[in-house]
Amino acid sequence: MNTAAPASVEPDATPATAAERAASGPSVKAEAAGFEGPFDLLLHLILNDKVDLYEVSLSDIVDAYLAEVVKLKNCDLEVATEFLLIASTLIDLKVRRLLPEDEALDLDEELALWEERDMLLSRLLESKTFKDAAQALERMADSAALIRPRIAGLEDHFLALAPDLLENSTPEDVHKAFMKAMRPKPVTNVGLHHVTAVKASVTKAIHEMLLSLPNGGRLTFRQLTDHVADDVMEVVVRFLAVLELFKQGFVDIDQVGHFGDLTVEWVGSEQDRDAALTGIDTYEG
Amino acid sequence: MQETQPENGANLDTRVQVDAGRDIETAIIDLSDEKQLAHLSRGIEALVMISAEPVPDAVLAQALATDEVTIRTICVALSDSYEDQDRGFQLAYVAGGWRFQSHPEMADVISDYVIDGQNAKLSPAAMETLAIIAYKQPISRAQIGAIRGVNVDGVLRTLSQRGYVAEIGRDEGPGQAVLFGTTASFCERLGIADPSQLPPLGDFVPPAHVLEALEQTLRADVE
Amino acid sequence: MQETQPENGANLDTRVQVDAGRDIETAIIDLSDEKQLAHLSRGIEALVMISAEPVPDAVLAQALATDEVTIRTICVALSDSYEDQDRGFQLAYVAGGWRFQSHPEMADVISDYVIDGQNAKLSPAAMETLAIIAYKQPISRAQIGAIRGVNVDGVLRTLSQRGYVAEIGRDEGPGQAVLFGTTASFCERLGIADPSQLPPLGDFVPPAHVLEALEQTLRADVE
Repeated sequence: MNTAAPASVEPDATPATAAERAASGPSVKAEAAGFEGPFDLLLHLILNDKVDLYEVSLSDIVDAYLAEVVKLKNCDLEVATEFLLIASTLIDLKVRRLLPEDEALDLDEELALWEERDMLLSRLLESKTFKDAAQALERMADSAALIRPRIAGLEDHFLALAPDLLENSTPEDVHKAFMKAMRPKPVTNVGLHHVTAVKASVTKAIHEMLLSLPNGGRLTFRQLTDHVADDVMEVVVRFLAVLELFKQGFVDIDQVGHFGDLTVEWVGSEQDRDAALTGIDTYEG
Repeated sequence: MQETQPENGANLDTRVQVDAGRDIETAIIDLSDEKQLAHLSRGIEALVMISAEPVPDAVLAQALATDEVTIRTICVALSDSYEDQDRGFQLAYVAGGWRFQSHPEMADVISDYVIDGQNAKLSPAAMETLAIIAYKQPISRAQIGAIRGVNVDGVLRTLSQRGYVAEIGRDEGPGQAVLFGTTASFCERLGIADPSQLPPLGDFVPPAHVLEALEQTLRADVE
Repeated sequence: MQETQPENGANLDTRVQVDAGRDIETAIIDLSDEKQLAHLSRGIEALVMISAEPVPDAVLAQALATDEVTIRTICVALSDSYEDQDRGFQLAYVAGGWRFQSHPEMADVISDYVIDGQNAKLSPAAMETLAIIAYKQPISRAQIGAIRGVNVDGVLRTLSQRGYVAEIGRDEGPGQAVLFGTTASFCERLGIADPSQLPPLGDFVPPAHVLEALEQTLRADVE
């Protein structure tokens, strides 16, 4: 790994590697290159629309991801660390899957892995959310650009009335304004880029959902997350909770259209609720 | 006048602009005093016409010796009257104030006429960073970096040079990290009155099939 | 459309009422084509609204693919409609072109507003633009825009209206862009003899994007 070259950094141009040499499985190729950062890369690998989403194997992803990581050059230490952390989670997941069920890792390790996975998933979803939000903002900017403001300003005959705008200004003020226009704002570097705290817990979210989902009734995901709507992490964690319940067969998920509302329906029994709770408790320890 | 239900995604953006400033408290002003009403209407039209920047309610209220709610009410009524009369311009509430601007339907006519270097495209990286700041402000450099998973120094510099973001405070915790937020220029660029008019972030949470694909690929149990 | 039937007082009343611009030849335009008429009216309104200077008939005619007599006829009709509706603004023919301006009856309101010192400060954006011009003159609109990263039309307009900057030449390149510099009145107000007396920049090297903007061949610019 020749990634530890913290000096020369073009922060915006992190790992724009040509990826055609990626030692990837037959179905996965990071051919778009120019991705930015580890989440970008991983999202690209998993969601690459050229492959059938459900046929992407973790092995292929891990291989392609590692191939990109190996190619990282001139990347700063923090970015490299981030890539490596995620790579290690991916490898852990892969190892875990290769082990037969009864030879499972010890419980602590297992739980740690689940937690890492949840955190990775949350962050991927958060990253994807902002990616899509950025596109929407861009569309708004594009349509705003079709409109021009009036800029003509005051008519000449009123100008004589207007006080001198440069009153009390000095040559030094002009100098100061020039330097301000030229100089990028001073930056203090906190240097904790790779540390993020996921406060939200999936377990807690499942508990909450078990309480709010009516028997036989349905709620939209929007309704379920209304009270936390401005915190993406919280929304994402609720997503994970819904998925967990779905996997266990306790809820049905339905979505009309691409960006349509997601409807969640409780299809289990009352006993299932208890089972779900117990199951989750075991899952989290 | 709030009846404009967005028919589809395409029209949504225009609607946001046209309706900017509608989402505000208005008052039933004393319509019986027609003379006073006409005076205020004409005064608003004249003042906004001679201003090169959006004019805040408070400034109009002070200049015309009335209150802000009255100003807003009249501005909305004026804006509607231009729309009803199919004028080629609008009175819109953008970036914290009222301004005259060309009607979006006249985009073809004016785009041939005005060519300038405005609105150089932002890179996807800058756009994403801007979105994070817009929705999470006030936010520190480290928090933005954590969400993006990369160092954001360069992008932040670009955005603050363009005037779209600025330091809006300091974190109270140890380190007193600089906190960033969006500016009036940002709102102007997007044609909105303020950041609260951004579409809710919940709208962009990935659809179920994306979620499932991610979850499926990264699941931790045995295959 | 070109068979300019000199007016016989037909559909549109063109009697001279208020000012120049009325005293002009107008045409009977084909009012039966309402859609076309509406398109032209709205186009004129949009173009004049966003223009910093009065817009000549010929420019409007070209932008809207019609003839000057038609433009004049519609402008007069628009002007009358604002008057009939007691708007606080006018569409007036001034200095060889059409412009929106405040209604003379609103002069008191505007005078009070202008005299009120509260609005009498250069915005930081205007001050920075002025400083860039002061130190880097002669400089084109496009170059200033590239350095500031935003459209500077409005700010430039304010600065030249106030007499702090002026066109001081044309670039020799293909676009012949207008070049701006500071005026004698600018120096006078700062108490200096000429811009060379501004505090020296020393060995300050501007950031890369500024150098690039300054070195950039001036591009064809619509001034």
